Amino acid sequence: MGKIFAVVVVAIAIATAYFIVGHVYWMPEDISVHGHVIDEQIIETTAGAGILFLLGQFVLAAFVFLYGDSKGKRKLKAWPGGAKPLIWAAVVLIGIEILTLSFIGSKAWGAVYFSPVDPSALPIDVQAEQFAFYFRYPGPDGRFGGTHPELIDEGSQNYFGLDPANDVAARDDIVVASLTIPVNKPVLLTLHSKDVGHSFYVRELRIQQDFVPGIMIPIHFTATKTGKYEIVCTQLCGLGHYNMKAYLNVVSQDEFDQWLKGQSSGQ
Amino acid sequence: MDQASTQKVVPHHEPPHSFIRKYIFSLDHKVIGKQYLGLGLVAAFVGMALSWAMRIHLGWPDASIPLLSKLSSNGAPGGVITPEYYLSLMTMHGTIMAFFVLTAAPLSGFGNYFLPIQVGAEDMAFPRMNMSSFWITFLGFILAAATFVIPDGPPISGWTAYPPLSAVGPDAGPGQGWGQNLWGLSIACFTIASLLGALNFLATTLDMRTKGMTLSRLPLSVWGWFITAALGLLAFAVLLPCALLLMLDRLAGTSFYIPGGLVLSDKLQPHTGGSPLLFQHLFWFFGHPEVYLIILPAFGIIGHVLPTFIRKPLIGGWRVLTACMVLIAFLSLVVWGHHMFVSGMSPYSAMLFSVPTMFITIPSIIAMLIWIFSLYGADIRFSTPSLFSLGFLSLFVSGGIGGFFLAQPSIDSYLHATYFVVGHFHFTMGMSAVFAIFAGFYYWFPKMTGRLMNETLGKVHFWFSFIGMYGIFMPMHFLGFAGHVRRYSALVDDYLIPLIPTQRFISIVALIVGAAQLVFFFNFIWSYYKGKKAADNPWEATTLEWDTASPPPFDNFGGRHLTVYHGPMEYNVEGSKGDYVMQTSPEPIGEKT
Amino acid sequence: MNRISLTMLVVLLITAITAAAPGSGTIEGKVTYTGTPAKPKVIDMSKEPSCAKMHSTPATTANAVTGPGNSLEYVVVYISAGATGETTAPASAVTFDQKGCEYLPHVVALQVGQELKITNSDQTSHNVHAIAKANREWNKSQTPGAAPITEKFDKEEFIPVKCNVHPWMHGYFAVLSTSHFVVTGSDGGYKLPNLPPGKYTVSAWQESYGTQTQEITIAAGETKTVNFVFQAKPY
Amino acid sequence: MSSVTYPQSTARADAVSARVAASRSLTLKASHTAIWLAVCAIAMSFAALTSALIVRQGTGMDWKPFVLPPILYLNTFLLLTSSATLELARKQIAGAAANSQSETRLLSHGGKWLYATLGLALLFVLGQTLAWHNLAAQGLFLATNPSCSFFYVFTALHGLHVLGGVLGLLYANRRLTLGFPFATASPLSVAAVYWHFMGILWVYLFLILRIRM
Repeated sequence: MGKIFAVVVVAIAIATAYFIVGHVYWMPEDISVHGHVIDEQIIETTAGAGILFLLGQFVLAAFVFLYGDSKGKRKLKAWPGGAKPLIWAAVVLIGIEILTLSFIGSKAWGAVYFSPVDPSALPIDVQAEQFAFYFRYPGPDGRFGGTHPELIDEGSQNYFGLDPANDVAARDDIVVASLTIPVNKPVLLTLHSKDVGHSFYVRELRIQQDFVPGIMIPIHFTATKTGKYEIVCTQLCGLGHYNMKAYLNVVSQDEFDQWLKGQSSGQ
Repeated sequence: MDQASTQKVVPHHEPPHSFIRKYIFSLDHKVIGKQYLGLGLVAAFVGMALSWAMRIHLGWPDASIPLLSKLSSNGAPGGVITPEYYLSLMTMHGTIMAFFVLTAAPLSGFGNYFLPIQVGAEDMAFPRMNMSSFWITFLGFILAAATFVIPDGPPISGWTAYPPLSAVGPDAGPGQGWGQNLWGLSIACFTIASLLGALNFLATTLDMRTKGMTLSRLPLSVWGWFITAALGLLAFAVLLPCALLLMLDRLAGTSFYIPGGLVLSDKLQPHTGGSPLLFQHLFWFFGHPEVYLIILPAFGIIGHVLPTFIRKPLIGGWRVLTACMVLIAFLSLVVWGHHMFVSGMSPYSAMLFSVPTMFITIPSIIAMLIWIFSLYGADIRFSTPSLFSLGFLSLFVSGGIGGFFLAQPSIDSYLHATYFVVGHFHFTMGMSAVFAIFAGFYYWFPKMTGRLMNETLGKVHFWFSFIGMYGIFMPMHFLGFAGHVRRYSALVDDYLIPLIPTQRFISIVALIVGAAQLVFFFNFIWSYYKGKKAADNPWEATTLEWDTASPPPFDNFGGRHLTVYHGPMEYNVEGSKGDYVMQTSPEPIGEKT
Repeated sequence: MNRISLTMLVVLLITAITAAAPGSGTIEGKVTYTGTPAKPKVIDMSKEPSCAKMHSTPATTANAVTGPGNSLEYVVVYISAGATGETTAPASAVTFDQKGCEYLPHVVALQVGQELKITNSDQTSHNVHAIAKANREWNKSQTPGAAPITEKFDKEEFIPVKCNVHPWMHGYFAVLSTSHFVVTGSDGGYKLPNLPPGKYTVSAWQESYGTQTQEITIAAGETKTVNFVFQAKPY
Repeated sequence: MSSVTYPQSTARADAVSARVAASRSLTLKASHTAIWLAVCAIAMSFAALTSALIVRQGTGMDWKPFVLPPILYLNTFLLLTSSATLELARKQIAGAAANSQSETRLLSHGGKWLYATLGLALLFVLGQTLAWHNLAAQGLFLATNPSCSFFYVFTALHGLHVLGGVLGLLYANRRLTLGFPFATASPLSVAAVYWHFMGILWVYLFLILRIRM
């Protein structure tokens, strides 16, 4: 029985390692300026934790294999050295691993959250609601209109509660259901929610940030690769959670200007 | 003095005679323990059935489950699960499993039955309080189950019930009306019962120990329950006000958690200024320790069961493992923020919460090393309980590894709310705890019933479960790396559609594992009536529960007053004739702890 | 009173009633607007590709649908007072379809107690959320190919209906106690036939512009024209 | 099947009576432990609530302070006095218990102070409800403003705990009416731990509210 157990455990450990190392399932290519730091962090952690995982499973398997049922014939041996070496091993090795990971990790974290916002960043207002994202560009006047929750009327596509009748700045605001941004240009999103908690998750950007009702949360990033990507909600927000998504179109500066012109004429 | 007046002050009630007193409103900790285990088994079956429904839906989205259409014509018209009903199933799966199975069974179930016996007491310190704990818990379970029969159906806001989704009522979606109210009441009941239970456990361990049962001679299982009770006392004490404020927001129109200017279902909500993050902080202050309320009794049980089957004391005796448990319990109170890395909490506090979270791995890994290296030079006996203990070791290693990733904010910002998290916590607080429960169940069944469980069926059950768990939850880690978001009732995103076959694979394994659990149910029922008669000490163990009849008499030791001379792990002691020394045997040996 | 005179009385009554039928009047007219209505906004359905590709020309908002000659579509015209002797709802069900992530029709009118049959012709799940105040509010999901949802309403009310999964989907259930109602078509025209002679209040309801009423008396067999003109707002 | 034979009923009766003293002191020891642990748990709950108050006041822009009803000062005085009277009761009863070997009813000593304590407790609860009426008269209700919400939640929860303490005192009272040796001062000492905590807890809550208004 012990031998079977050992073999099974080893087989499972190796299979797992194959799936991870072979990237059978893996992250999509990173398209952000900050993302590579996170990727390196994940690689390092995978290496460190992976070794611990294999060691743990292999040693367990080895002991179960060696010291299986002897029907009481074998003379028992005590682990030489007792607990101290184990404790020290854990404290020193894991301590070192933890500290390095925390150190590199906080650098990666800082790269995302503590980097200053480029003043020329393109401001976009993002509203999450059950169950869609809506994006608002300031329009030609470069100013966002004020929002009034009581004016929200989805029947007429007034998702933000703008007041074009009295608020000139609101008239040329561009409201769309997919996020279009120019490549290699800093973007500043202001996240706010219309109803419940949501989250803004783009795998390729290595960004996940909750929308918290009642709070405006700014995030900024720069996309480095044109293409069409998916924005999905990762915070349980109700029955349509699984279908709460939008597309992120990263386009060249010219295409972006074209698109913007088209939109503002459409408004 | 005459006995009648004596009884007035004898706290430890007489053997009951009426059926009701014996089996229903019993004050006997053994009956109450069995009641908890029974409730746990029923709840486990319900929770498992819910997960089957979810797995079927994830693997085959338009499959029809006729039974469900009978249960809820709105939730599953024609047996096809609607998105909101999937979330209802998910919410109740989490609630029932986390509270009524994983917290109730190992702590309240085994703890009630064996803690008093293992410390040599004739009952818990407060039998009446003990009884009320169980019946309040039972009421809580009934309330949770009731959500399935009310028109709205169960809530859809997950077991974490984040406001505003959980706080604004039906405008947030189906199930957010009375479903969420009943859910709140259910949690309140469970919390109160757990607080009373914790008091009982702590007082019993501290004050009801028999002669010679010093703290250094307590079995590790008792340490597990004791530390858990202490932790629970602090954690549940915070959950109660947290839930109270939520219910006030729902029912009394206050604005503790709900900010102003929210528009749901085209209605401007009449609230101002509340803070959803406040709820998250309060909830996770309880919610993270809850994970350890589940896993620490498992640590204790494994620490108690393993030595019996390797015929060796654990390395470092009781001290090291207990110290690890204390450290883990303490650290678990200061790391709640790691559930909120991407929640809009200050990125500085994210870094602050990350470090202690990483440090929890140290005591956890020490415990694992203690267990694994105790196998060195051992003589492992492969009966079902020991197989489940070894399975626990393997599963907990695999689960713990995921912690390294999720403890780091930068990595969490990619893996947060993906299936990686689902796989991680199912390995750690889910399956590890379940394996410990099974280890304990197979180990103590002879003591509780006087009969042995069938070994062959037990081994079948183990192998299907063990391989199955990896088949279910390891792929979830992989899905996490692919960015597969959790809590999705259907996969509609372009990048998720290619992952449907993997989900289908997981579903198939899950159904097989589920079937394997039926083997356990059968083995349980069959052995209960037809199983081989068990001796008083079938495993040749040392602790007090093996020092009395199987099942133990009403006052546990038939009027004997035990005196304890040794620690709980005296196996293969030099100079002793047998290969183990009972705690109560006066045989003098070098006390090694 | 003897039996003969009784039978005669019955005969007289019957003839009177049958005589009234051909002589019943009709109210007809056209609903138009003045001023500048809001420009219909293009609906971005990119989040639901299966619906987006069902529209050769992108769908637009329907809260103020105009036609040639300033006509207004989706205006509910009904007899709000004066109509007599109609309580029983027709047995026939009114249908309301979800197609291309749009409600067909945008406004559906039905009588109190009449059955409403809701179908989903899309490849995606919708949830039908009737945000009623006088009636019971309900919210039901409908997966692709699921059986129709059937509902009834027991009070008069203009009920906004929406799909939370596709926030742009917005429509109305116009639940009326009268059996004399009609929803204007693309030409803004309407016709309320079979009205017994009498004095009536005719009401016209438009989701963005509100309700207008007019008094009118019609004699037997008479057909009168009642036009409604709404003041349109650009925003 | 049992390897241990169960004692005969008569033997058991003796065994039980022999265990009386031991069991009683055991349970009282356990009760002391339990009451202190309960105090910790309750303190934890109110710590959570007060931190919630601080966070809520800090995050929301809608916090409107109001003048605390002056009767609260009187209530505070009542509750603290009740702690004092309870101590007087305990002193006399403990003294009586120490040197009473007869069937004396311990309650006859210092019972009046115990009743005084109960009376003050009920007056306190009444006073708290008067404070609520006072606020309601100003149009301040549970949901009017977060400040009111927290006021009502604090006072209501604390009031419930005080009523729980009243039940505890009544139980101790009943035990004291038993004759020696079953009557002891100990249940009262257990109740007292909780009772003094109720006083301290109220002072803490009152200060928090005072500072935050």
